[in-house]
Amino acid sequence: MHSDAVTQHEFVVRGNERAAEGIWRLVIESPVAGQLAPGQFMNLRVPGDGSHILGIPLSFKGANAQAQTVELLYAVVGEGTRRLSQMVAGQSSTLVGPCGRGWWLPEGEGRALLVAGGIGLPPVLAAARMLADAGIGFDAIAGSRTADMVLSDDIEDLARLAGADGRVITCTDDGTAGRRGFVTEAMGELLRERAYAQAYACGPNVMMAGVARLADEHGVACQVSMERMMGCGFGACSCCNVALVAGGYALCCTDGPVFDAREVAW
Amino acid sequence: MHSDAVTQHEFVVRGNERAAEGIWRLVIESPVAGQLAPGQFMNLRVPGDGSHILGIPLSFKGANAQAQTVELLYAVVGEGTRRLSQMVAGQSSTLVGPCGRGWWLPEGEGRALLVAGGIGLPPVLAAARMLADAGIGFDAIAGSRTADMVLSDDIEDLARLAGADGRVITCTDDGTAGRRGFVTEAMGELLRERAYAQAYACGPNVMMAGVARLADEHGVACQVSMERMMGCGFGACSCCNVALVAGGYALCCTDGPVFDAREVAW
Amino acid sequence: MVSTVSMAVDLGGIRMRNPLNTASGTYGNGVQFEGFYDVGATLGAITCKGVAAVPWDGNPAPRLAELPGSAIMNSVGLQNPGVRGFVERYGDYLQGLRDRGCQVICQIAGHSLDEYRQATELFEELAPFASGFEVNISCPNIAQGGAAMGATPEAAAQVMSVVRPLTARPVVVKMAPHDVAEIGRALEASGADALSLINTIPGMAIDIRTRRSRLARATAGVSGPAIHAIAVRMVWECANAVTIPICGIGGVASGADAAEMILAGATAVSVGTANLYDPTCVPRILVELEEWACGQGVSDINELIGAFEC
Amino acid sequence: MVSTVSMAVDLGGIRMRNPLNTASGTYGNGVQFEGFYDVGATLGAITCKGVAAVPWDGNPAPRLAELPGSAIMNSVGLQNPGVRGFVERYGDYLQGLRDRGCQVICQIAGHSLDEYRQATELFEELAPFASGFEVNISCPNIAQGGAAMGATPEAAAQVMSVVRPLTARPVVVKMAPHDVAEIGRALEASGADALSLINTIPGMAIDIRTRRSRLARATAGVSGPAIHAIAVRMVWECANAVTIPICGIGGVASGADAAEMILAGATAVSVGTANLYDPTCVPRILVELEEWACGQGVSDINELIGAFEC
Repeated sequence: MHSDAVTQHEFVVRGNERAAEGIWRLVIESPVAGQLAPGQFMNLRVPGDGSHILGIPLSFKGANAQAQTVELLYAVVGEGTRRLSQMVAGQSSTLVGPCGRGWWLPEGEGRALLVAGGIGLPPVLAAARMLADAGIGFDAIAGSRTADMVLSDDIEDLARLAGADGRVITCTDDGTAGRRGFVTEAMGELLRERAYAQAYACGPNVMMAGVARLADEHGVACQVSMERMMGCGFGACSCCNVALVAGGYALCCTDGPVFDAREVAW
Repeated sequence: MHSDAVTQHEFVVRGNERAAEGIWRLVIESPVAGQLAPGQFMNLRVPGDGSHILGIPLSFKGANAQAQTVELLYAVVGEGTRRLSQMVAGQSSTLVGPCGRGWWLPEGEGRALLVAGGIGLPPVLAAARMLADAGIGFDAIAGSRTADMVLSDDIEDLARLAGADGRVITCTDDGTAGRRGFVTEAMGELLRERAYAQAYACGPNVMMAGVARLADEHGVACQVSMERMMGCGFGACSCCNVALVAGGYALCCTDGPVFDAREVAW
Repeated sequence: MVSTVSMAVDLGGIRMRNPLNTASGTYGNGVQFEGFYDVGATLGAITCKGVAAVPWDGNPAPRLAELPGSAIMNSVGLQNPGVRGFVERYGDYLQGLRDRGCQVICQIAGHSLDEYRQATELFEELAPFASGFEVNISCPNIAQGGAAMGATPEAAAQVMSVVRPLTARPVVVKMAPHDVAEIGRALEASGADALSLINTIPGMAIDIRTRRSRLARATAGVSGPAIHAIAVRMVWECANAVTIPICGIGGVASGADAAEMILAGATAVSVGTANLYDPTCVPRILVELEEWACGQGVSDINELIGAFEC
Repeated sequence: MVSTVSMAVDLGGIRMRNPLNTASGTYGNGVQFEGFYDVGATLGAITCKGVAAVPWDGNPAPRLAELPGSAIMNSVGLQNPGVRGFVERYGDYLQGLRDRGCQVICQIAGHSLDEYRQATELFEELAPFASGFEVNISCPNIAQGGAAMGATPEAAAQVMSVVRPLTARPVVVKMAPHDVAEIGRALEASGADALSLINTIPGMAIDIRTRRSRLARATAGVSGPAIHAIAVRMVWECANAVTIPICGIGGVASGADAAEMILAGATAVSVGTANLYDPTCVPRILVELEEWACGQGVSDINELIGAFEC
């Protein structure tokens, strides 16, 4: 058998509740919990409707190897996630994982800067835990469109992991919670105030492109977690391509989902 | 609007439990309850799985216009009925009905003979109630493959409706309950012992063909309730054809499901 | 709902109050749906079941199979009472639909050029209620004629050369799901006023226990949501090849499905299989289609025909 | 499970321990599935992703759309590292599969006759591990070449006339979903050892808000359970037209689906899209297929090839 091969696991739903406007919090029990690295994802199969055949690829917020539990957050955007939101505690299905290449620690010395947009927060929280465990200080920015969509509990977790020295800024596009404006504005300020060795970002493509540009202007290395429609999640179909600066394409599911922002053709 | 037009109704599941081996009892609450004539059917839509698009056409055992409830029995034979068996009390969907032409009262004077095979029992019970309400005496035969599949409660209802003067014979192909043998054997005996004005039959095609032949040999008029795969249930697609002795085809959903056995090309 | 968008379209001379039509063979002759909604007040047009000069029995049972992939297969084979029987049974009802603003398209079936001629002559004589005709040269379920009559540009043009001179009313041709650009051009050249596509796609469903077809015939026509994307592509290919209007057919079950057909180049859209499993879908689809058109900021839905950008 | 039925089949000289193969482009090059089951010990054969003489980037994103009707659409466009890169990366692994009894079919892609020639020559030189080749003349997702190379009997035969003389190993040709009888006969006549069908069916999925395709290309290939019945019919049509063996492809997700293909005339059966959404399906399908063959009371599954009765 291939050493780092993706495999299939059973999972049982332990919790599945609304976390914010259009966003749900899913807790599953599955053997995959012991195998996940921060920034990796899994492809969940939602049972019941044979007319929608693809799985739901989701990154995770945290995993507990002892309890064999994984916490995920997802936005209800289509038929698949709508049906996922209807799964109840005790229901079981299968998932494929652990998938892809996750976050890596900063190469250089110094603080890290985390930037999350909307439903990009869960993988950023996984990065925060990775950094905290490695004793690397970080500041963080969490943006949402509006107050109803702010994942307050998760931002509190982020603050806890950032510690006393870490700054965590919440902002909304419409100013209904935290600062008014895009994450890139807050990011610009932090970059002027503090030095960073590495930035970590996950969010809408346009946001990540902006974050990548800013980081690059300040000479800060930047990792981005990309999202794509996926057929399989493990490199079988080549459908989730990401255009590269060097030309050609990488596959989001196996070469990513985390990429060095400088390699991505935005 | 067309006077006797089929229409769509909401229904709510009030009960849905196993009644015998592979057979389930479904009780729904729906406005259709006040419109059903004995022997008619309805086409139930089972929600959830877009990969199986057709409804489930089911005849009914009884309807209560006051309570707006309808009692149905169905065999779990395919994906559609399997999903129907998973619907729980409180769940709602839509149905199309009342569909088709049901049983009619005997033209001549005299007793009626009812013959049911397996899941053919529910419409036969509807006929029994029709006859009892009209003060027409009847005897009945209910056959099953084996004891596990005998719908005891429903056969008791049949006996109650048949009254003191009515004979109700249960038989199984393997003799594990009631008499051993096919319904046609018991039918032959009754035809020799008593005179009948009309026979009513529902069951597997081969059984109904045998019943029709026997009735014909004894000069007894016979009504049969036919089963076909159906696309719509109300005459839109012409998929549920029944071959006629006169040549050509009738549609099971609108010309039937109840036919004069002598008109059917078995 | 009061519309802010003009929904009227012209399908080759058949002036429809809105783009919604019904696929022949999935809608009876309309009256079957009167219990679900007011047919004459709702549809832009109805396309009746295919009718031949003389009655046809159609194929033996079973004629239907459900497929696991969001589809069904049928092999009805144009069971019909012949033009005279059709007019006797449905003429008054269909005239009523027309009186209420719903166009009536009568479908012409035949096994041979001569049968197409006879049927067309009878319709001309007996069916004043017909707004126009649809010539079915693509039924996959009849032994002779049927799909064979529309298999090549030459054969298709031949049928038109017989039917065209016999009527001044608009003639739509129902096309099979292959070579739609080439055959569409031949049909336009031979005088078709409009094209409707696609007919069902031939398929097979085998009972692996008995090793026989699950239907009475070896092959039958696949329809339903499963074929929608294929149908939209064929409508687009055909629309790029002809100048006459197209009626898009294939797995339409929502306003979005109908909108795709229109963007791909369809002037009208027929609802087919969805009528069987969701008989109240037409009014819903109409509302959804109108809302989409409004959302697109046009004043006339004709602005959206073929508006697909690539 | 110990089989009482001989499951071995011969796909035009490619001797498979059982009829199960994989559809090119849905199975990576096998290694991606090693975490799910022992590929080399399970499959009769694997068909690798299409490879050209030189690396291809493939099409821009998005390359994938999910359709509501039990199907997906893709426009990958044969992204591949070229024969040299392919052999470097996967040669050892694929040789390992062969050593363990799983046949390895390498797929040849090209934009022109010359590119097919170059790719075949490189494979001949660099790929001793290849049990045989599949020539892809039906990719719907590349600008030049691709499906065009297999659009007519003449074009298809031309590709064979270039590839055939270059290798003594078995050559399978991957066919497009149209005119399969006619093109199949032309391919047999021009030396094909076997045929595989069907490739995806071109379709369109339009974002009705933006009026643009949901994929980067206007059209893309539809696959999944939705197309199974259509594929079975085409396999049957082709099997009735040729004497060389056929590999049936199209929406196979169960042993019953595979059994239908075999009854329709397929010697081997490829699992495609199901590998993506149900990556452990192949071993299950194999067990189901074997149980069915046992239940049919045959001692050799070859007795069931083309055993459809009508």
